[in-house]
Amino acid sequence: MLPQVLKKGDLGAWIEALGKTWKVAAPVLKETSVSDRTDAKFGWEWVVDPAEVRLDYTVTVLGPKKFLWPSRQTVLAYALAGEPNPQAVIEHEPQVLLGVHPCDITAIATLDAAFGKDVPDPHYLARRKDTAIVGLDCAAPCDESCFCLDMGSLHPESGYDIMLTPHRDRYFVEVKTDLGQQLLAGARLQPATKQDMQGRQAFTEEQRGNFHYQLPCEVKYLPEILDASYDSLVWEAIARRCFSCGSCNTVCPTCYCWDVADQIAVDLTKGCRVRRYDSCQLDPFAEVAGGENFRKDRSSRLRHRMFRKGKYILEQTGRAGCVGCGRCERACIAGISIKETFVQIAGSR
Amino acid sequence: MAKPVLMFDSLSCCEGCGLQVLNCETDLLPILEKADIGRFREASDGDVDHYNVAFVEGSIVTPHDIERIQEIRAKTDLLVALGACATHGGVNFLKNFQDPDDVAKYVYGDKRAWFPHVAARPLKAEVRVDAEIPGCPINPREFLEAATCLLTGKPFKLPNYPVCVPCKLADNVCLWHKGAACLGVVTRAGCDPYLCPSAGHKCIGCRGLVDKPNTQAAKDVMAEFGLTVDDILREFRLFQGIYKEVAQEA
Amino acid sequence: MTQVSIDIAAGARAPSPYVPRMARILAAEQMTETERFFRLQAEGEAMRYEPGQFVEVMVFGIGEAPISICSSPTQGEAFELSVRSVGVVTNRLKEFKAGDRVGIRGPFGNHFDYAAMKGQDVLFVAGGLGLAPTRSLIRYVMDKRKDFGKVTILFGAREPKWLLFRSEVEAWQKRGDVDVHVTVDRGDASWKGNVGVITRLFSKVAIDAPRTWAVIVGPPVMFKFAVLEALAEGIPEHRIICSLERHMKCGVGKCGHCQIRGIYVCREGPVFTYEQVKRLREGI
Amino acid sequence: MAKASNTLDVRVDYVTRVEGHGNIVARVEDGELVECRMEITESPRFFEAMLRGRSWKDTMFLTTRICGICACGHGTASLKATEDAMGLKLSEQTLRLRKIVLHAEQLQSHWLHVYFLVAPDFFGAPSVIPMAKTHTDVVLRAMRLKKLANYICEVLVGRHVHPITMVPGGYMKLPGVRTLKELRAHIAGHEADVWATVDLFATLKMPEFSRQTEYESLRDPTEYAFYGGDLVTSDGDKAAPRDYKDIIHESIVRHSSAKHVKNKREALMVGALARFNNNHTQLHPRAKEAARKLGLAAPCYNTFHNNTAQVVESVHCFYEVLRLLDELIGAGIQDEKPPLRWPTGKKGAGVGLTEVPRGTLVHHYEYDENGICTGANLVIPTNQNLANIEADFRAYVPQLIAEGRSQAEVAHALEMLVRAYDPCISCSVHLVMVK
Ligand SMILES: Cc1cc2nc3c(=O)[nH]c(=O)nc-3n(C[C@H](O)[C@H](O)[C@H](O)COP(=O)(O)OP(=O)(O)OC[C@H]3O[C@@H](n4cnc5c(N)ncnc54)[C@H](O)[C@@H]3O)c2cc1C
Ligand code: SF4
Ligand code: SF4
Ligand code: SF4
Repeated sequence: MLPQVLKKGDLGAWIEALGKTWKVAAPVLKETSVSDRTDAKFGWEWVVDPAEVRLDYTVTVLGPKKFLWPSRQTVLAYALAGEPNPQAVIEHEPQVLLGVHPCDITAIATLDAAFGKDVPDPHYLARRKDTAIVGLDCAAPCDESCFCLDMGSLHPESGYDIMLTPHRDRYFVEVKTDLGQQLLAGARLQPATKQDMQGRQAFTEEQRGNFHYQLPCEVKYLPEILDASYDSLVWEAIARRCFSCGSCNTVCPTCYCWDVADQIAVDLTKGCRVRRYDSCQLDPFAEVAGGENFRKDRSSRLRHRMFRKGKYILEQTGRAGCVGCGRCERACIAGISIKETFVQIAGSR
Repeated sequence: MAKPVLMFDSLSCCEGCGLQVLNCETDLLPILEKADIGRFREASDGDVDHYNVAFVEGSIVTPHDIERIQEIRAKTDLLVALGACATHGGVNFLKNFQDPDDVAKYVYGDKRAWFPHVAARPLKAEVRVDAEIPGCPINPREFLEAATCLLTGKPFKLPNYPVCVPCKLADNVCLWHKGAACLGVVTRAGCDPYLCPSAGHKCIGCRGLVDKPNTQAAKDVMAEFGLTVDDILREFRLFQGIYKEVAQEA
Repeated sequence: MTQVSIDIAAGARAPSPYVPRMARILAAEQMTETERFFRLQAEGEAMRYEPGQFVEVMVFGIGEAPISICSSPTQGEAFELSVRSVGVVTNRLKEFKAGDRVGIRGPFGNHFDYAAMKGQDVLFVAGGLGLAPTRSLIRYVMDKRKDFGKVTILFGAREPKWLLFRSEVEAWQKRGDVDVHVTVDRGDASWKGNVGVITRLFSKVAIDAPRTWAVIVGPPVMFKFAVLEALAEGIPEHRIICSLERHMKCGVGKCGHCQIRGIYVCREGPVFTYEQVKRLREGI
Repeated sequence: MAKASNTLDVRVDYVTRVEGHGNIVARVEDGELVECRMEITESPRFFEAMLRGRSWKDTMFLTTRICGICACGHGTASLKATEDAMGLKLSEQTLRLRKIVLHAEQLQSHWLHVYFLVAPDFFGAPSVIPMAKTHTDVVLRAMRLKKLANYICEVLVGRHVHPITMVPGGYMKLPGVRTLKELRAHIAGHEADVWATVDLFATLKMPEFSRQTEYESLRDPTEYAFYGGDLVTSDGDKAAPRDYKDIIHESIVRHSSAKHVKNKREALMVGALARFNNNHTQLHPRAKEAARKLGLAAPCYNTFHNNTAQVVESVHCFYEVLRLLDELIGAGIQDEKPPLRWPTGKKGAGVGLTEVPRGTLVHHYEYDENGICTGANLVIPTNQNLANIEADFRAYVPQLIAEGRSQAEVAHALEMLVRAYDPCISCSVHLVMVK
């Protein structure tokens, strides 16, 4: 297919058109929170008015993961009076995630692998199957917390249907899949001119100039480096400040551990089973009856998180459990940084 | 099967928790079908001799309160403490940090002898309490959950993680990054979806401490953010004066 | 570290692994103050399982708990559980009687490698509730007794009143083709048997280390010392077998609770060799 | 009707369907009223003492805990006092938001009172609970309305019981215009319910009783006063907020728990009826229409009509909320930040007066130069009414006896009278308790 561009001014009309078939989620400016002196003023929301969509966004607290993996999901419904008749609850509707940064695209691919491997989880996968992803390339790192280049997530090869590359007043549109082609039906695309092609090239060069490696080693060596650090005192030292508040897990785009709870309706005739985010940093996470807790020290929990991100998930799925988005560091009051931790253990070897 | 008999009453408090029960609105109706209300003074006339579950809000601050909670305990199978006043002493606990005679003198002057009071305390300081719903005020959602649990004999469990979890799930930027010393890091969650940080204000700790809070880190981090011990205690004492960690310093 | 390739469309159509099917309680019996025994029959197709596997038992409206199957597939279509009341679900199960129904998911996990043990000696070391998973293999071995060499069972509990399957253990003792030793940490007036921690029983049995498999299941402290004892006897690490208990919510390697380092106990376990457990470091 | 009796001994322990704990005692011997009081048995709460040492940032978080029903009102008065001490001036936007919340609280409280606490008396039910079966539509409407009022507070200040976002000088989080538009549409959808309430109460007959007293309220030249204004009485007295003590004379009465208040007469009355009597000309036209439908005309000396005045005010507040929302939406929301620091070196007093559902509320604080509270005085509406309740008893009991009522009927009538004041006893005992 011939290269095409979309004028930024035509974005709204395209979103409007998408909205007829799909539910569209995109980054928007959050409602005014007056004492907000930080930069994280954007959030992923369902689009009500296309004019609200802000593709100039940088970071968000939660990523688009929440539309694929909501923090609370009912997975099972049953009756409490008479025959229980338990039924799976699998909810999904056609949705477009518009403006997904490369790190989040990569993170979604990790989730796909985690939920798709071995015993597939249709609750996640049905949503995933019904989801179209419109990527948005980054010309520069969002802030100093992110290290996506190191984690190999700046240039995802797949996992999106369309990739938008912003350049001046237009987006260079790369169509990756048939679904991507369908999405564009209502867009006022224009064939890319020679100038546009040059602009695309300029973007790549600009990007190359803006992103720098920050880890002293390649990701593929992380498992080994982590292994060697298992008994290091580093964990103890870092964990002294950890609150075990779970913020890091909650905001991470690749975290998917969960807890379940059965709920009884107020009229006592129905019940359901809800799963919700859990966090390996919370004290009761690995506790079993009798009070035995297999990771009762903060340091062992913190180590577990870092290992999961840098080693276990990588070994299980072939994809790193961390995409370098920097969310965990940004969310942590104690200032615990996964990037710094990796740097520290790589250096201390 | 006879319907279980519920009872609602209050000791010293603002009765906001009872109001939160009414604020469950139509969700209360199915519960009212399954249970009888033996007493709900704020909303209804009448009383009975025995209750299956008594929900009591408010702290104990007078000798008379002690008698009343003992009477209630004697009449009920299960006693549920509703709200911060009943579970942790609530804001009433603040007076315990002042000289009791001075407190009475400031308010009653030379007539203070007419008005005996004891150190403020939660229900569990005087009687056995079977379940607690913390918060100032309680969360109607949690009340409904506790009520369905009690009606079905399922144990009611409080979340054992800090407010940061629901706060992050609400997509909030942490208030610490905006310069507010939010107590959510060490406070037990369960207030969602009405949590203070979502409304732009730091958590003031009304649900008490989570199990095993990292108080060492709290001190370090708060100090880094430029807070003095005095400031920190003032923050914590509004609702958490009952904890050793909070009460002792100073 | 090759990337696993995933078929999203196929996965989206897959049946949910979280839907239980119904099982009827055929018999229920209180074994001790806190442990209750159940024999169950799955409704519809019979439960197919291997010794050492576990199921998720669901009480509707209350929740789910992973419980080892304590019977052997050689016993027929029904399967058995022994449940200790420790919390929300297990306390509620205490009230369940014959005729009641529960939800069942599974069986999950790997199983004891009885094929590898064929023709060899087996030493069972079970502490307390550890007898539950162990019993599934014991029953299997008993039912196929001639396939195995010498069989020894060491069983310990805190006090006589906490001994599980007491009459069954006595029956094993009477069989003559298995060597059974029972001990309690603290005896009582009526107790005539051994007193002392389970490792003391090792001195009572003769072990032919090169041809012995040791199956050791029990609380972490017991496990630790029983393993030392087995190693001292000369049983190699890869022939010392255990079953681990972890917090579990899904049984299919997703929820993350049972993870020990890179391993999901619910899929790659709960049965491990000591050699594996040792490498995991967080295993015990 | 039961036989007339010369001797009555009325004792109602724990008046129900009111906030807090109180008893009624009335004794008649040989046709003579010899004893008559409203006892408050609620425990003392010592808020004034507890306020000492609190930071300016959380005096409001403490004082909202005086009362769950009027948490937003206490919050407003508290913020006004703190802002007065800080010397802050509020923006039009903040004022409008504050007023909406205050109105929403009147709505919540008035609807709760007339439907849940008063209506059962007229339907002969012990509470609203059995009414769910006999008068389902009434109860469901009551719940809808109460929920609406709660919802307004939820959107604007986080929740009704103990508001979160309001702080001295402004808001920690502002709603967006989109939210306000949604809210407005949602509120407007309840108009029929508001008028159905008026129609319902137009059919209920209030007991006959009349006793003229002094009516105290705020008065604002520009609007029917809730948020602010000067303190005035129907006897023509007037005081600026900081001079509230010129009108509100507090005294400790041995037999009664909470402090009594009076001005020049033996007692005075605050609340919906007082506001109506003093400021009725400033009501929203639709509220005037409601008053006509309900047969309420100023001046009205029948205390029972406090309930009727509450219904009238609910109509006023409903339309005021809509009007204020329209103004906010029209002006757009400005990103205003409240001050996060105490003005350097500033110390001194601050007074905040506001009308809460039960009447005029006073918060008065002293702050040191670091913004730490060093002293406080609070005057609660229910306290102000206590002396008046007893004065009403003294007038009403002889009337009831003359009508030949039985002891039980007298007790019930007095309970209804107490309830008409919508007393909030939990509030009133921050000060004193009876032995
Ligand atoms: C593979 C496996 C086999 C098991 N076999 C048996 C058996 O044969 N008999 C038996 O009685 N018990 C067995 N257990 C333990 C049993 O699963 C727990 O005791 C049970 O889940 C507790 O559930 P509850 O709802 O009653 O407790 P809760 O009230 O939920 O919790 C009580 C305590 O148990 C811990 N806990 C909660 N959920 C789990 C969980 N899913 N797994 C482990 N601990 C948990 C909690 O952290 C808490 O400390 C087994 C566990 C595993 C993992
Ligand atoms: S966010 Fe920081 S303090 Fe909280 S659990 Fe994670 S590492 Fe610990
Ligand atoms: S571990 Fe931290 S940096 Fe890595 S993906 Fe998760 S949130 Fe982002
Ligand atoms: S604002 Fe408070 S509750 Fe939220 S993450 Fe920060 S510390 Fe935790």
